[in-house]
Amino acid sequence: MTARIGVITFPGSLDDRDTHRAIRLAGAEPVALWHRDRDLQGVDATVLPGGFSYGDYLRAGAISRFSPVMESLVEAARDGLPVLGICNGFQVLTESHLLPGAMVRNDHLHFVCREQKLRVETAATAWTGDFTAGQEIHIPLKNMDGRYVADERTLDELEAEGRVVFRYLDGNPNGSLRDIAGITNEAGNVVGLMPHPEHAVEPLIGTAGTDGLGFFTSVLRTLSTVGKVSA
Amino acid sequence: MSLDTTKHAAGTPDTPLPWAELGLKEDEYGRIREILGRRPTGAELAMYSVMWSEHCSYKSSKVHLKQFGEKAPENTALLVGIGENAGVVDVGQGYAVTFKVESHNHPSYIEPYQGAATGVGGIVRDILAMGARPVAVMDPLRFGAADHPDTKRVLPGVVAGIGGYGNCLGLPNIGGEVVFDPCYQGNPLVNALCVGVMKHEDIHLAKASGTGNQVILYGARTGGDGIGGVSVLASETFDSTGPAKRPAVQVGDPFQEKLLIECTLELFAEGLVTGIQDLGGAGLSCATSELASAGSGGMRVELDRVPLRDSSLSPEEILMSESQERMCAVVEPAKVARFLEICEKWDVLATVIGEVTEGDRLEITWHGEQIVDVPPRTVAHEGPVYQRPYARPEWQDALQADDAARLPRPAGGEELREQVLKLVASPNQASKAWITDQYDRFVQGNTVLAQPEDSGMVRIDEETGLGVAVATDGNGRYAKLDPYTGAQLALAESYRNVAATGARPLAVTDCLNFGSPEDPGVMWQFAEACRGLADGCRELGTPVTGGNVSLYNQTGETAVHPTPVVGVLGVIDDVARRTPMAFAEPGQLVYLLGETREELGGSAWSQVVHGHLGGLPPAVDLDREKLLADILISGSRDGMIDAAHDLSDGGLVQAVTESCLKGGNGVRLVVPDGLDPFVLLFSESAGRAVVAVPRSEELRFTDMCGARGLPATRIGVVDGDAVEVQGQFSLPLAEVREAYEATIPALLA
Amino acid sequence: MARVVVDVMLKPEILDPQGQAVQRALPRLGFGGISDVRQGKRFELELDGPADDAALARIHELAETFLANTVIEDFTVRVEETGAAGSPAETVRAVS
Amino acid sequence: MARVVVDVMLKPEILDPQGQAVQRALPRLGFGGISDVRQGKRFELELDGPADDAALARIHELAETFLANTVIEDFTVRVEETGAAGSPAETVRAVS
Ligand SMILES: Nc1ncnc2c1ncn2[C@@H]1O[C@H](COP(=O)(O)OP(=O)(O)O)[C@@H](O)[C@H]1O
Ligand SMILES: [Mg+2]
Repeated sequence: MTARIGVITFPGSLDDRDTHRAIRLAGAEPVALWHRDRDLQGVDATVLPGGFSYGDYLRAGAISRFSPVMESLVEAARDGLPVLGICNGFQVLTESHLLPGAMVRNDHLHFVCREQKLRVETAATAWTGDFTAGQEIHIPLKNMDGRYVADERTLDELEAEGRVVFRYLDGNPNGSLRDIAGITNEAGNVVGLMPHPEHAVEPLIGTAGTDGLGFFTSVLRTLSTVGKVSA
Repeated sequence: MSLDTTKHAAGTPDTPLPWAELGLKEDEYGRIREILGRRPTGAELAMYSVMWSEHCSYKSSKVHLKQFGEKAPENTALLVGIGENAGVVDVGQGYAVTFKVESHNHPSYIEPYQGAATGVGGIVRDILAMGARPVAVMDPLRFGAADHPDTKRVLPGVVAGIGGYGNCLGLPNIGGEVVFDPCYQGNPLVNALCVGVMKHEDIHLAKASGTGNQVILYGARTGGDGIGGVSVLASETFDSTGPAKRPAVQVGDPFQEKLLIECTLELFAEGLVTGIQDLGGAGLSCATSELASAGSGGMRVELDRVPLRDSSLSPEEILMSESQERMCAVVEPAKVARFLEICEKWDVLATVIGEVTEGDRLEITWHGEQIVDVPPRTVAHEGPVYQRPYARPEWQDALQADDAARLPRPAGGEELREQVLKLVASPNQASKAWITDQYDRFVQGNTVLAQPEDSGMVRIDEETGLGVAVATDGNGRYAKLDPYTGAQLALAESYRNVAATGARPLAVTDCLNFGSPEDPGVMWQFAEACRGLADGCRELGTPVTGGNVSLYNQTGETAVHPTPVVGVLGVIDDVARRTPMAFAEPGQLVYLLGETREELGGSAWSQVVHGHLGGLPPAVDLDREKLLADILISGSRDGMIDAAHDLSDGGLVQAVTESCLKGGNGVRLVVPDGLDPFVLLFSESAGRAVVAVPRSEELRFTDMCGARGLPATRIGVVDGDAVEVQGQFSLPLAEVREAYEATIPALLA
Repeated sequence: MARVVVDVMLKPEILDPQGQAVQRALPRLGFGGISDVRQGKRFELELDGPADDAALARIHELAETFLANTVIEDFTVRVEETGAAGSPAETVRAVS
Repeated sequence: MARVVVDVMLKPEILDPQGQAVQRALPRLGFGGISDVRQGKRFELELDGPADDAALARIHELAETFLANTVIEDFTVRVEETGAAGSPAETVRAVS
């Protein structure tokens, strides 16, 4: 059975269709989830895609967090469902307190779009198993509110527990504390990051490489090892 | 004040109306009375005045724009031509593409962020109204001097607005232009282009037909913003003082527009839409009269049903409001319920405001009383037409006689080197990454090429790799020296840019930015540019499918340079064959295609080194452009070239430098016999490109060029980490990069 | 009918680039003597009913769960006398 | 040492997409009884000297030329007693 991976569409989600494509290219079946539906349709994992849900008005992710679908998702995530939040999806995850800290305006106050070099800090999450710790990858970055902040204690804790998943290399694009590009929860099933793996899955499109595919193949491997689906 | 109904108007012929304040001329007002057989009501006057404004009626430009249709080349690809919201072109495999460029110049000067943002919003709705999914935007921009303090106010705001709106809509920005010139100081040019894709059967037109069909207004509520924006902002100069009761600037809501896009595409997909029109300039006045005018019947609208943001608005104001993010659809009665359901799904407010009637009148009521009863064609399509006087300006001869060939030239290699550095570091030639990095170019996952490539390219079919490429170009300096040639040079450059990436140019859109049409000199520039563009399009076989005219671009008595901006759209069967600009492989051979003549009039060199503008612009040879395009396309298709970059402002040295920096490789150039190194590097002769040819393909490539009669000169090899011109100078790549990349951030950050 | 204002500011320890950008621009604009600038958000809520204790408690909750993200922001809630003369704030209606 | 607050709000007739988005979300969050929400900006300026008439006049000018865009926004300038007890505003320092 192929894995079924949900992609939530909020009003103002932009990269949902791209995420469907990435999931397909990785060999899984994308399942469209609608913000108003509580039903997660029995998916094996879920992606919260990038975009400007609710226009990023108030704060990025602040309004989406109260969607009916998020109630089910928060519960499922606590029960171990693999969840990946990309950019706006990451912002929704912090607003929902599934991940600690918060995302604020880039320190230079501009939207930034560029190819970004990252270091994968840990392979021990549901979404990074196909990488090796220390591996350097290229993933497009595009955001306005990408600066990750949290208090010192939280940051220390994240580092001590190996929960910083990605760090920016060759220049911090937004002033993120400790160059953090992505983090995970204690259980390692929920991962959020600012860069966009779904835009690095085809050689011709977006960035030159296909480093983004690893996120989606990783979760398939995770699912097969827990026996949810066959690889 | 009591309601000015049609009945009341008929009984009070002598009531004075503020037609002059609304920008109408006496004879125009007379014509309205003649059409109606009575004085207009206040609401009717509001409609006529906005719809007969320069911006909506094209009254000064119409007689010249006609040529685009009259001289249009036979082109079987053209599915919908000029006159609709945007033209539609067949790109094969059942796909059609629609694209158009528009201006938002004056609002962007007053409120840079919102002016530019709503410019993007407006053009996107135009494309959407054709039935297409918008897939990319571009933004040709022009500002005053780069170091002028006001540029630091206007430019960052405009760029943030374009990014803020476009990024939030999920439309990749795949190219544009940034030009600085003091002539745009008080009047920046903010043009925005949108491209959309659909299947042939999805084409929708703006017309209301089918008696009993319902008229549905959906999207944002109507507020008091932008009232009179059309006439005051787009048609008059800034010093005109009118009653500014309501703000003429609008605030955009990109989130609402994103919902409008998804909602509208779902409505199309379910076949719920008979006719559709976006609300842009002139708001409901425009949408209702154009829908009714193009359709077979009449239309009745109950204006009091329009959902308002501000309940104090008068019917006149509702008709003129330019509130953003609204659309108007004509829907069969049986489909209304489903229509409203889909709107509800997307949180989009939708209201039935009227219906298509049997007659041929547009009737509008306000709480049951009739306030408008007009023949819609007279509002929408039969506005005034002016034959404005035009005359070649007296100064034109002197300007052309002031030949750039007389300017002092660099004395040797060392001075040449200095001038090259100065050129690539000049604001117009320097890297625009500080600007373009504020735009999302990845969203939708189909972007094959984006800035700084010669043209933007998006894939439109994942299975086959079918894609389209678009470039926009314009050079106000050339057009100032000779508007006819200048317009053709803009066309030629844009055409060449598309071909350089391997796509076959198909069709044209244009935005004509000029000064006041009441100035005969400006009118001559406009007439010449139209003639040049129409002639050029005929020769190249690329019809103009639509565009936009922006007049009154001037500060006081001084007009901006005549600035025709031309967008060319091309098609490529498989985007895997696209040609990028980067010199990526050391050892590849660098060929210069085309002929280099001594042409420095209007050049970047004359501007940067001498602050000079005079002489004649480069000569145009459109047959040569076609041949060059053929070679570039064949070279890409058959794998003979690995990189290509067109030559335009800044000449060869600029192009080669950009290809080196992009690829991270140097180049060793040898000046061909008989050519002066200075001319080789800085001349701006048209019809040229540089290409990188793998050694294994050299023979095949040169044979092809030889057989087709295109001059191809081997001028060097990709190698090392410097731009080296043998016997002249060598510039380390790191030094050039620093010069090229530091300028714009230093000015704006 | 009452107006309640909720002011939301970044916590002092969080970098406020917007405020800093304003502050950096001041000398260029010829404004000296301003040692710090912070930029936050102001929400004006129009209530259907009176701004009594119950209403204010609800708005406090709204601010805490929604209008502010208390991981990074502080907020204040206060009632504003609308239209009252002698209001301490001078409302400027700029003419454009 | 004084604190001056500049509040900048969109003019009433100008669309406020942010305020509207907040308002539309309220019923879903279970907050009724709020008929309108507008969102604006709040600037807190710390002065080196006292907030005397001269200083306020300068800040007024700053607000007019820089902090607000008077084409679409109105602003108010007022002095805030810092640290003064009995301030009408209740400052909430949320614990995260
Ligand atoms: N405002 C802009 N928005 C997006 N892309 C831009 C903008 N200005 C310039 N570019 C891009 O930068 C590159 C260089 O621009 P330009 O030198 O004008 O190109 P060309 O001379 O080939 O027309 C092109 O890819 C162009 O599309
Ligand atoms: Mg080019």
